[in-house]
Amino acid sequence: MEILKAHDPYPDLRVNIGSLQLQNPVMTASGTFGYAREFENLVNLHRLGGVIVKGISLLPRAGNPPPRIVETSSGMLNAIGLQNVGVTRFIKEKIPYLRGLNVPVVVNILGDTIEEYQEITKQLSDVEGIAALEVNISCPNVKKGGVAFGTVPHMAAAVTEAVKSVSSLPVMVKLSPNVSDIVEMALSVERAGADSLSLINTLIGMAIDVKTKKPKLANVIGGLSGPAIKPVALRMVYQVAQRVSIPVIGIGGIDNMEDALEFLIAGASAIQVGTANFINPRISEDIVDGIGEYVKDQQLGSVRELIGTLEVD
Amino acid sequence: MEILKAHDPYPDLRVNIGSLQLQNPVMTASGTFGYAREFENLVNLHRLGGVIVKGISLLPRAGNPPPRIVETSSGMLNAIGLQNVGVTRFIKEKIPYLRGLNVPVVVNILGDTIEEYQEITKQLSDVEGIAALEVNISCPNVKKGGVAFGTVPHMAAAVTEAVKSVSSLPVMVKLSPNVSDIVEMALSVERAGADSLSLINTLIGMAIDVKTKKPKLANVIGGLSGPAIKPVALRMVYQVAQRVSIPVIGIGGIDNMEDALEFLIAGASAIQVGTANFINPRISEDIVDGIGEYVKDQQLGSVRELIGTLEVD
Amino acid sequence: MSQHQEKARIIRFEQLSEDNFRLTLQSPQIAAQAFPGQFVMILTGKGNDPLLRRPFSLHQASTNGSIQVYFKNVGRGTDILAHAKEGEILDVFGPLGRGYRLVDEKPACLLGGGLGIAPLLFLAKALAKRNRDATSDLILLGGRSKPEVEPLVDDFKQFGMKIICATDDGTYGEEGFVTESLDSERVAPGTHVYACGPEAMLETVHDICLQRGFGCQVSVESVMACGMGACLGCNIPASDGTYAHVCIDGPVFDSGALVWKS
Amino acid sequence: MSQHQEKARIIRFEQLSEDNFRLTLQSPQIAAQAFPGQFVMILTGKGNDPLLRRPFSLHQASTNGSIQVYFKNVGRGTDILAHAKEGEILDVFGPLGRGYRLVDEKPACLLGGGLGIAPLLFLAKALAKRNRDATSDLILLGGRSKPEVEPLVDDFKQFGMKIICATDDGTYGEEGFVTESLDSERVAPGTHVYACGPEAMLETVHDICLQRGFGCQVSVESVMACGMGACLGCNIPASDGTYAHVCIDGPVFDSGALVWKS
Ligand SMILES: Cc1cc2nc3c(=O)[nH]c(=O)nc-3n(C[C@H](O)[C@H](O)[C@H](O)COP(=O)(O)OP(=O)(O)OC[C@H]3O[C@@H](n4cnc5c(N)ncnc54)[C@H](O)[C@@H]3O)c2cc1C
Ligand SMILES: Cc1cc2nc3c(=O)[nH]c(=O)nc-3n(C[C@H](O)[C@H](O)[C@H](O)COP(=O)(O)OP(=O)(O)OC[C@H]3O[C@@H](n4cnc5c(N)ncnc54)[C@H](O)[C@@H]3O)c2cc1C
Ligand SMILES: Cc1cc2nc3c(=O)[nH]c(=O)nc-3n(C[C@H](O)[C@H](O)[C@H](O)COP(=O)(O)O)c2cc1C
Ligand SMILES: Cc1cc2nc3c(=O)[nH]c(=O)nc-3n(C[C@H](O)[C@H](O)[C@H](O)COP(=O)(O)O)c2cc1C
Ligand code: FES
Ligand code: FES
Repeated sequence: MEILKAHDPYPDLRVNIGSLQLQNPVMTASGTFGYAREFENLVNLHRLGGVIVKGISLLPRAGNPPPRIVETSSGMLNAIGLQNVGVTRFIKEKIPYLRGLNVPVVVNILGDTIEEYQEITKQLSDVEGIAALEVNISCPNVKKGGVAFGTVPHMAAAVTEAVKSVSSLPVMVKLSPNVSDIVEMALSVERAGADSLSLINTLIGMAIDVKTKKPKLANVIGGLSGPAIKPVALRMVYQVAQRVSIPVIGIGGIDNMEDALEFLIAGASAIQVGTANFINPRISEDIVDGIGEYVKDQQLGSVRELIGTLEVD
Repeated sequence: MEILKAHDPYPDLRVNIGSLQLQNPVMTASGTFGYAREFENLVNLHRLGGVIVKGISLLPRAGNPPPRIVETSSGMLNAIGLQNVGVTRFIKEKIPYLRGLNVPVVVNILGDTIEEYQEITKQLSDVEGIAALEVNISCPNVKKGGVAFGTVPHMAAAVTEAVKSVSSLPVMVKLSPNVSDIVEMALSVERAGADSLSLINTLIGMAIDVKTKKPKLANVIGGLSGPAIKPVALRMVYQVAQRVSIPVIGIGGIDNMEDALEFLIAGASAIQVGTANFINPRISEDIVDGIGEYVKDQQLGSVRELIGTLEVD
Repeated sequence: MSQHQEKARIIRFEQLSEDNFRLTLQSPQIAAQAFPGQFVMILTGKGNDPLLRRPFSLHQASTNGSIQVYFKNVGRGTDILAHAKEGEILDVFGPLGRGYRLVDEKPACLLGGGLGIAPLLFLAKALAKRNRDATSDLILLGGRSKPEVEPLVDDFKQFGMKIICATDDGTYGEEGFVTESLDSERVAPGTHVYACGPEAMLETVHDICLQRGFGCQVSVESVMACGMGACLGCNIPASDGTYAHVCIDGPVFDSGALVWKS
Repeated sequence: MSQHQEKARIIRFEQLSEDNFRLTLQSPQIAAQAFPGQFVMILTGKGNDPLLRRPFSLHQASTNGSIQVYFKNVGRGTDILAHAKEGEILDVFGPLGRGYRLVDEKPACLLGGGLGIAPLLFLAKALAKRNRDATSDLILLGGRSKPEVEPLVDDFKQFGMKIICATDDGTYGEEGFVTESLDSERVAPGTHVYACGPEAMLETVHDICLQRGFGCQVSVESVMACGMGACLGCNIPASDGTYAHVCIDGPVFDSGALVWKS
């Protein structure tokens, strides 16, 4: 039933991220939707444009000690510490369920070294049921003294090349917003062969408990997400979309249909919903519905007609 | 009466920003408090730790066309475009009133070229009633193709040196948060001779009107301020305060007494209240009162005992 | 002229139509200083959503220490106010801006469209108090439909001026735009017009006044962060090539001082 | 076990003491699935302040389709709920987490401190429905002062179990900590303890149970963003050296499965 609906010719919500075809532009962001199954009772997963799973590393990671999250004004900080089951268990335990979903599954990967990124890519490349890889480059490069791959253009390019060289899966590189020049990062990664770009990951932030004089996160600093960061995300998506020729996926503070439209108008070919999944698990589905209504109301031939239509005087 | 109160030995709220002595750590941020006079009916200006006036350029600037502001989730974007009366009229029209205030007046300056920064500094240096300069380096360098002084360490250092070389006023350099490495910026500016650092200026953001498909700001992009950005500001202040030896002034989303304490605990010697002045004009005074109560309750010898007391396990 | 920040108690809550509301606030310091055409900044919510205050014209200011605002529920801030209760406290500051200049020697025409009617009640009261010839004065009230106009008419009657109402859909008063009356012989020669309403309406008013040689003051809107000249966010192009700021140079301007789109 | 997201109408609003409130919600889908010790996530506000949902234990879930939450006004979210009105709609999802395992063959001791009393009413009801020997069952309710305990006692009486109350200040029941009773002969040998309350109390409960050889389940708290295992934000150290997640592995744990501070 639902699948039929999704293939209804009208409203036409299909978008392409390079070779990756989505039935609609609404995906769920890594780390905010678990391995999708967590949401199966509350969301009709088959209606989504795509699912990006929690970041996977080569070996399992326990993550940071608690507290890992703290609410801020219109946002939240997280320092999960990339807790995950590791690629082997991921393939064994999570993929079978994900394969049963009728939507593209994108696997978010991370590593401390280029070799790790490469190794995990190899292990995922032959697995059936993976539509694409999303490369999280916001991790510190342990070999380079902990400077994040995501803040130095040539390091980001190196990770991208390494991943591309060992896989034929479409590669989406996820950019960190904690940089002086997001366009430079984007261009560097594009030149290195990325098939698409997703942005933004979280801004780095912090909060202090004035009663105890301790950081509110055990890890001291964490990633800021939610509506608070939407203006920064939208600006970066707009700047990048104007300069690259590969598709851009918008992420950051998307909370409702209008937010999603803002990103499409700014030039994103698709969007990812993150923190909002916690607040309203049904939000991604609601946004799909909302965009559908909008496309009908505006009598657009397809949602693709919206992409990059910002009018600047 | 009020002045007496401020000099009450207890609670001792005095802080030093290098040679600049403040009766308390609460200042008002540039561009959010006009030239102070705007608030005289609503605030007892004499109670403030200091007043930073709207950014002044060499020549008057008309600023950007409307709309210049837009509200966002727990924040606002502004693209005022640095509208100001220029240094000559500032000295003539604004300084006489400011001189009458019993609080240090810090003049925020900006320019498109190093020469402009230098020239305006010269003109302000002999004016009586100016306690310090705050150098806004978030402006695009017109000679270097519009790259902001505030995002390239050696350019920020060059501005700092140029200003320092023509004035004996204390120089506070105001850092932009739109950088990959705030510590590198801070260290560069410190080495160039800055007497103190203030941070953060606004994050660059954007908003789109989905009905008209136009940017909500005539200038397309603008500066994000308010509670939304507090976690980012606090993180940067903490990182910088740990690495520099000059005083740090914390700015960004400070909305109440607890926010102010967070910044002091993170290592700021003083704070500036920005956007919150619009929401509650009396907020700076309220924060002074609040910190006073806190210092009493905690039986601290002085507010200075709080600075940089964050306990990290 | 001085401003005050007050914790104002809601002493009366009125729902005048589905979307339009009127609050009466106990706000003696603001009331004592207020002048027609000025406005106040109201903190609508408790937390950070919405973050900024909202500007509202003074619909009334009374010597008994109360002020009124008349508003339409159009978004988050006004929705919170539309659900306020008598007895609750609102944080308000004002009075702000430059109000209407009273031109005693000319017949007055008060022209309000939709929510633009808000400041005119206070203005009518102020004009009625002046020692002047009011025989040719006229009040023109317009709106899209009956609920935008009808609930306010009684309040205007007390001043004895002639009132003409018009609605776009003809459900109350005459059918059509209220500006049509301005362009008719109903308005005495040499009249001075005090207008408030949507931008398109004000532009028509300006054009008609220019043609007929009427003096014309308009109250305009803009987004505002501070309401008091500090943020410089509320600029509009002025006819002298500079920017005016709605919150301190306005919200009332001589219509000739502004740049009109077409 | 399935979860549901419902628009739940507030059918009863009770203020049980100055700070403590109880809401009864029409939430048939959640009620039908709920088990004692599980919780729900409630959206407290309309806008973004506060941003995240708040977790609340199920105080009751009824076959008539209603659920109850019992809460204390401690901050922004609970303050909004404390000002809710009957008839209003709340967005709620659940039931979430693992509740109490019912150990039918042992005497039960339900021990709640402060707001930790919340889940025990539902638990008492569930235990009362089982076909088991309840003669040695015991309910221990503690709090700082009378208003934290007294308003709930009547509800517990219906199950016929023995109830002992204690308050820190002696204003209701015995003076002292409720855990003192646990460490006395009032509790039958071989009892299984079901506890909920502040961390320090639970630690004491764990210690006593260890000493006396009682089985012990505790319901713990942690900050939560999602409540359903997606964000991984609610971890606590487990005794096997890994992290457990309060929202899916708990909130109820065998006390031995957790790491206690001292
Ligand atoms: C000087 C001045 C006096 C005013 N007097 C009155 C009055 O007496 N009665 C009254 O009902 N309104 C008045 N307004 C408009 C009023 O301030 C806005 O309706 C209000 O700010 C909307 O807030 P909101 O949170 O409900 O809407 P939001 O959620 O912020 O926005 C909802 C919609 O309203 C529009 N909007 C937001 N702010 C304004 C604004 N300032 N002007 C016009 N549209 C806006 C938005 O574009 C959006 O489409 C006045 C505005 C100014 C500048
Ligand atoms: C599984 C679970 C079940 C719960 N059941 C109940 C219940 O039945 N009744 C009840 O009253 N409370 C219960 N709580 C606690 C409740 O969720 C918090 O009191 C609530 O989230 C506070 O929200 P607030 O916005 O009012 O406070 P905030 O403004 O967010 O914070 C105010 C103060 O409360 C503290 N606080 C915030 N969140 C929590 C939390 N999750 N746990 C403990 N302290 C917190 C903060 O540190 C702060 O000091 C439960 C928590 C969990 C995890
Ligand atoms: C709890 C949490 C965990 C996250 N984990 C990951 C992750 O594993 N990999 C990743 O690339 N991004 C991760 N993110 C970032 C999100 O995918 C997203 O980029 C970010 O939250 C901004 O979007 P939002 O504002 O909609 O949440 C995480 C975010 C949150 C809140
Ligand atoms: C309307 C507006 C105008 C501003 N103008 C200036 C300015 O002229 N010079 C400057 O250095 N910073 C300016 N700022 C930045 C503030 O001083 C401050 O750094 C920033 O707003 C962050 O603080 P906040 O979150 O408390 O507002 C302006 C901010 C706002 C909101
Ligand atoms: S609203 Fe701030 S200057 Fe007018
Ligand atoms: S609260 Fe999100 S995983 Fe437990």
